[in-house]
Amino acid sequence: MIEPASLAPWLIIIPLAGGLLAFLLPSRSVLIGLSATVANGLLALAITFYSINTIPLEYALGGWPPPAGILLRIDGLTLVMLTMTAITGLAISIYAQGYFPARIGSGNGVSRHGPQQDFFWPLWLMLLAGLNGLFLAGDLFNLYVTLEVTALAAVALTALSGKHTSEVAALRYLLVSLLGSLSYLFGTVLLYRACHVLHLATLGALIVSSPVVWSGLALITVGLLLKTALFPMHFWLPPAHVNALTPVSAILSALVIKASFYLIFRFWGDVFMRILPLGGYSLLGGLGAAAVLWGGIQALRQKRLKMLIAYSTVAQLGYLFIALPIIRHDAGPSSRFALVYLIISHAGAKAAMFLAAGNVFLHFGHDRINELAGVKDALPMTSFALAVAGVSLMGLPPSGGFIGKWLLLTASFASGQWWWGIILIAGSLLAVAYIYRVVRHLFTKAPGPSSGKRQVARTMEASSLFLAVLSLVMGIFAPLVSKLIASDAVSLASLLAGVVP
Amino acid sequence: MTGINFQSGLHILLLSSGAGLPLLFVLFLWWRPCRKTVYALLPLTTLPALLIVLFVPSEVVVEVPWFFMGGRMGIDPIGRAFLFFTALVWCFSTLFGQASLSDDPNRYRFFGYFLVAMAGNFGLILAQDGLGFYLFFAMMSFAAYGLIIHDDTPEALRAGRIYLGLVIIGEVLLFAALLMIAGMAPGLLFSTGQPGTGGALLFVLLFLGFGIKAGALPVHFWLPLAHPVAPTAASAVLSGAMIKAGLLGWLRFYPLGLSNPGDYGEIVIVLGLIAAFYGVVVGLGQREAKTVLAYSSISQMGLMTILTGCAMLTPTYRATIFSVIALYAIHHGLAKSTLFLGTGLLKSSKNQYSQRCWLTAGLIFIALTLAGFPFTSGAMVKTALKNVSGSLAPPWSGILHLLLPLTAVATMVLMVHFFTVMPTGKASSSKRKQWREMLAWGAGLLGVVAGLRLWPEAARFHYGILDSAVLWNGLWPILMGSVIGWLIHRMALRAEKESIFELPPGDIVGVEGYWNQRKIIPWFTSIQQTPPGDTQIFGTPGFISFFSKYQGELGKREKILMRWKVIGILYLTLCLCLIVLFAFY
Amino acid sequence: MTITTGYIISALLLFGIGMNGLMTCSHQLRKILAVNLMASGVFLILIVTGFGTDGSAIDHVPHAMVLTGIVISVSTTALALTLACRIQQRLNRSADETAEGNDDD
Amino acid sequence: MNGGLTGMKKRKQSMKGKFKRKDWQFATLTSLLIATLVTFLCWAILKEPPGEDLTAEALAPLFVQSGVTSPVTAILLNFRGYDTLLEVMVLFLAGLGIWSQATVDPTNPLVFSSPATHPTKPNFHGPGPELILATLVRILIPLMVLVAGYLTWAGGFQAGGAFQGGALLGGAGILLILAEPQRISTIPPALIRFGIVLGPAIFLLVGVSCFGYGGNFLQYPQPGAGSWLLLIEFGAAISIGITLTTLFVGGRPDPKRLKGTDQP
Repeated sequence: MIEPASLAPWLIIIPLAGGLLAFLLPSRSVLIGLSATVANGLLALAITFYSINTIPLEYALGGWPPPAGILLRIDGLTLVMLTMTAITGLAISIYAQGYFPARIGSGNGVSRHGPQQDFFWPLWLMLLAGLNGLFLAGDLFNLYVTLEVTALAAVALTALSGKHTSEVAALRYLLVSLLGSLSYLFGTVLLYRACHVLHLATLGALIVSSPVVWSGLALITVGLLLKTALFPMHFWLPPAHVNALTPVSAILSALVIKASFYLIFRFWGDVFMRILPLGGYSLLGGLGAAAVLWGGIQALRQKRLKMLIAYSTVAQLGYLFIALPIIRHDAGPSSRFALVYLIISHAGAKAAMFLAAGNVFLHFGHDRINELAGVKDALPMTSFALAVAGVSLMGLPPSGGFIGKWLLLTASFASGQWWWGIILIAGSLLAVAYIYRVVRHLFTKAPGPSSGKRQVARTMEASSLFLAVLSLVMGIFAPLVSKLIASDAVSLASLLAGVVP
Repeated sequence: MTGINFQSGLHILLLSSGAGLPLLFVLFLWWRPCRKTVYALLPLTTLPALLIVLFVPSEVVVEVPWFFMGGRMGIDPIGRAFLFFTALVWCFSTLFGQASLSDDPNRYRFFGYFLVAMAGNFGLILAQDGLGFYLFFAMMSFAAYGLIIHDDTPEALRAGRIYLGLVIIGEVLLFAALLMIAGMAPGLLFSTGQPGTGGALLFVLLFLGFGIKAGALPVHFWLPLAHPVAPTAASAVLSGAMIKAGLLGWLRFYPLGLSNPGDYGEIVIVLGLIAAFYGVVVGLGQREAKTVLAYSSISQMGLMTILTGCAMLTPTYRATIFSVIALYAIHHGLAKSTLFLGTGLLKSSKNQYSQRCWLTAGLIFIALTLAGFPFTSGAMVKTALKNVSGSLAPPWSGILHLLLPLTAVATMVLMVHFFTVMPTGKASSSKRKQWREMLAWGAGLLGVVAGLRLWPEAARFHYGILDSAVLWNGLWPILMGSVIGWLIHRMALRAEKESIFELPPGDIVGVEGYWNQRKIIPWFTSIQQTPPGDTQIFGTPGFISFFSKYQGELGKREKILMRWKVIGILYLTLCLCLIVLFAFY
Repeated sequence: MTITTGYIISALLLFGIGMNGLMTCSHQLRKILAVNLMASGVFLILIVTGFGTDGSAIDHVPHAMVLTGIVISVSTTALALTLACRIQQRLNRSADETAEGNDDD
Repeated sequence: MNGGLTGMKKRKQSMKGKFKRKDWQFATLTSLLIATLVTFLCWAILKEPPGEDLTAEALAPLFVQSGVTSPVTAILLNFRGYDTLLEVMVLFLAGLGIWSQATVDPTNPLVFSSPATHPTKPNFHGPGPELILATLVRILIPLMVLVAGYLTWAGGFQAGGAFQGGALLGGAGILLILAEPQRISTIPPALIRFGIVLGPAIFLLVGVSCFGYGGNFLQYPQPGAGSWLLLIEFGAAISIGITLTTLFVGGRPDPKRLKGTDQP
């Protein structure tokens, strides 16, 4: 039998090699890109399957154990993030495979859209390598490097559409992520000054509270908050996500944002939980609550579908931060599990929404919400995907969003922090309202004959529907994921005891 | 768990395939190569449910820990009664729909939704915990949307939209209720036997949340809009089976959540009484047969609501009253679905005199059954109802004793009206198809005749057929109702109208001008009157334009947050705040 | 006041000036330069951290980190400059010809 | 009409003034906050001597096994070789990103071009490189390449290595392009692509081939680790040089301009 940890470096090797090859051979980039994402998906599933009973695992790169070398670390959370990235990424890749030819085929655009396709694939594969590396990293400085790989690839992808607005958004995105990552690096330096260790687990054990450590952790945290676009620092997110090409918007909103949040979760929920102040948790939770409300209200007033979806991301990110104070006060793994569920179900639903919005855009040539009548007849699968993803975002059962919110709600009431529960419910109501704004157009007939601009390939509709349905039925697999999250701490039975005794 | 013998293994298999088999069929319907075969086998999907009713004992419970945070499936006495008629209704409707939609281009899509709704309906009856019930309830509710809009006409889309709006509101209410229950109760299991600690708020949440599905009074208006536009097989299950899911929800959740259900029993009885008569009165103003039947359902559900209220008032008789409710649900479920199927058949049978005669005869029989004609299941439930009302506390026993026969009269009046607006055959379909439809309908008819007699619980209520007083009690409301109905019909004929007064279907949302002026309905559901020629049927819902009033202001605030300098200040403040928090930790 | 103190103070000043520039300057080129200043400040601190106190062994890990950091900084700066150039070019052009074909997506 | 216009202008100006004033306040506040942060950091760092250095002591005996004698190179390429691999990828990514954004006219790479636009005013043109420049370039560039090679090789035992060598190579490339901008049109783009990919690819291949020797990823086989490292270093240096040059050029050669001269 293969040792599961030895598969881990392939999660970085395959996308990197794919990225290099796709750049070297532009004419084959689609084939290379697709096969690399498929291989990555199979590999992620294989690792999850093989190591589900043996986590946590470690893999010493170069054969050097810390403090000299760098470790890759695999635990339940890593596995969930890797699988989420692999599956969502695969669906988005299949979408992209149809997306670029559809744009190239539409006439005048060959000069612009051809290169877009050639560069999309290497950039996306490098981004995938960065994400995988980030989820696997067990080293403070290595995290900085993977953050930068992710950020650079994401910025280049944002600007890929070649529009002025997207370039402006991309530059702003780049500057923001540089500010964030430099703060992170500064924090890393300060922590290194205090402990002289980069290996995360050792660092967490060694660290003692002192002004240098305070400022180090504060800098790391704000840097990551900025990169995660937590309210009120979300200003860069809507323009960047909205003006990018459709597959890129999906990647950014579903996966890239999650990378920096994953780090916050790692640090605040695990490594440094011991010395982080309680007030800090409340502060982050409070900002998350504000994000839920502000994002929801802003989403309500948007006129364009993609804009609405982007603000919905701002709102949904708030939930993740609300979970932090609840996790801090909850001894059991159920609130942790809730947070993971919110992350992955949002990834599926949001990617599905962006892909569906892209289909609408391709077909109609616009995405003005008030003129969406007739979508149902023109793009049945897409409109179904929009509705299903909407249900998941609202948090209705059996979606993963429901499980997440449900567990968080019960945990918040159980730990006496009912105010977070109220925010969660208010956020859900706002989500119902803004999703309803979109979904109600699925029931109306087109005013005239269908004014379709372009044909949308079946694979493009199907991949968006696949992600939507996946995020909807995710609740059914909840115990499987909870097993990963609670693998070594608590057995499944006692986790479920909180819900169904 | 090593000692699973063959029998208990079989039980577990049956319990999980009750909702599982329909879902499995959906998967195969999706897969093109085996669509045709699966379509032919559709009626099989109801088989596990029927087998569960017959063979699985009540104490068998399946724990499904991998499913949705740990589910629990089983069948208790009340569940068995509900599953009995629900499975039968779905079975007849599947047979009927399979025949009548056999040349519909969208039939696979229809049956996809149909089977999901079926799985939800079976699953919610089998679920033994609150979350499972909620999950299957939601599944059924959302899938039913696909059934309503199947024909894609503007009316269907309008009905679907109103339905969906209500479903979402209902889901939110139920979710809140479930949270409250989960917050106070040790668990969400139905079998705990301990009452909850919920108060008036929980009662309102539950009443409205399930009332939407059960057609309870303030939130009933989707029913008469949705039933006429859905294909016949769908309206049969909507009115016969799914409507009872709301009722079951009340029965399951009131004891689980409310600390003192008796406090609200009187309200429930009053609302039920109003619904029982309101449905008839508004139904008389309708001109479409299926709409009339929908209003009749509202009225009949009113009676079941009354029974629910009685059960809340007198906890000592709860078990007895529950079984009466179950009887009533069986009776009404079978009768109403068969009425719908017959109405659908009549529509498609043109120029076939003998067939129309048979159909009409059958429909008259069912109508009489609904009104409580002696020797029918209707008479059985009327007697049982009377027994229940007799056991109530003083004011209510008298009131119900007076009013219950009047409801029978009202039912009969509405049935007469139904026959006057009965559809004449419009389209004739192929012989073979009609025969299959007739067969399904005939099976339903058989169910109406024999269903309740087969049910063992029914034997507990002696209704003394040969007693002349009982006979007279059963007959006079029908005679009176027929006479009144005939008189009303004459008046309408004289006024050269189809009904004496005309009301739009969906009464309160139908009177759109009025509500538009008051801005209440549009505020929630965006239903607005359409200027002629405007293709956009629905405008912006009010709660969204409410925000657009502050559009500029919100945009300005967001613009401020878009500026680097503001971001810089926020960023640094946050950083310093964190450091300060560290310092004071 | 040792030489390390001097290094640390100037490193922090660099970082602070860079941050100030990034947040208050409106010109994109200045912002990019400001980010570079911030990076230099961080690298300086890293180098100081490797110094070792009172003749103890020099820690080479921070030095390797600085090298990595510099390459990353060069890369990001290059990308940022290209983007800024493209944006400026468009602005110049759109000043010439106001009517531009509407891009899709 | 005229009055209305001037009124509007005035309002605009006054609004601008308002913004300016607010801006000034914002800027002051930002600076104050930064000053606070920097002061606090200064106090914190100076107050607290750096912690006990465990890493340096733990590392000391390992340098012998690394295959190189220069400690920085040992850390960079061996102990933390994974970081360096990703860092090389970041540089590659920058090149990739820039190529995806912009195109340059290969006949005059110092002028930006894009599919939708045409270069208006070439800001660097003339009959050809001037004599002094040309001579200088002809002498300097081979020298720089030579020094770059030495630096890369020297990285194994003293200060130097792939990045230093690569940076010098990049300098040579930039000099060449400044002196003879047209030269770039004679290089086929596929070759440039190959040059950019070469270093990262070698690094990755070496890392993967370590599996063949029974080691982990990037665990160089023990005797002769030094030669593996040298291979990586030379590959990386070449690619770094080429990539830095392409970063300077700021875009991919526009194939349309390469083929057709009649393009407007």
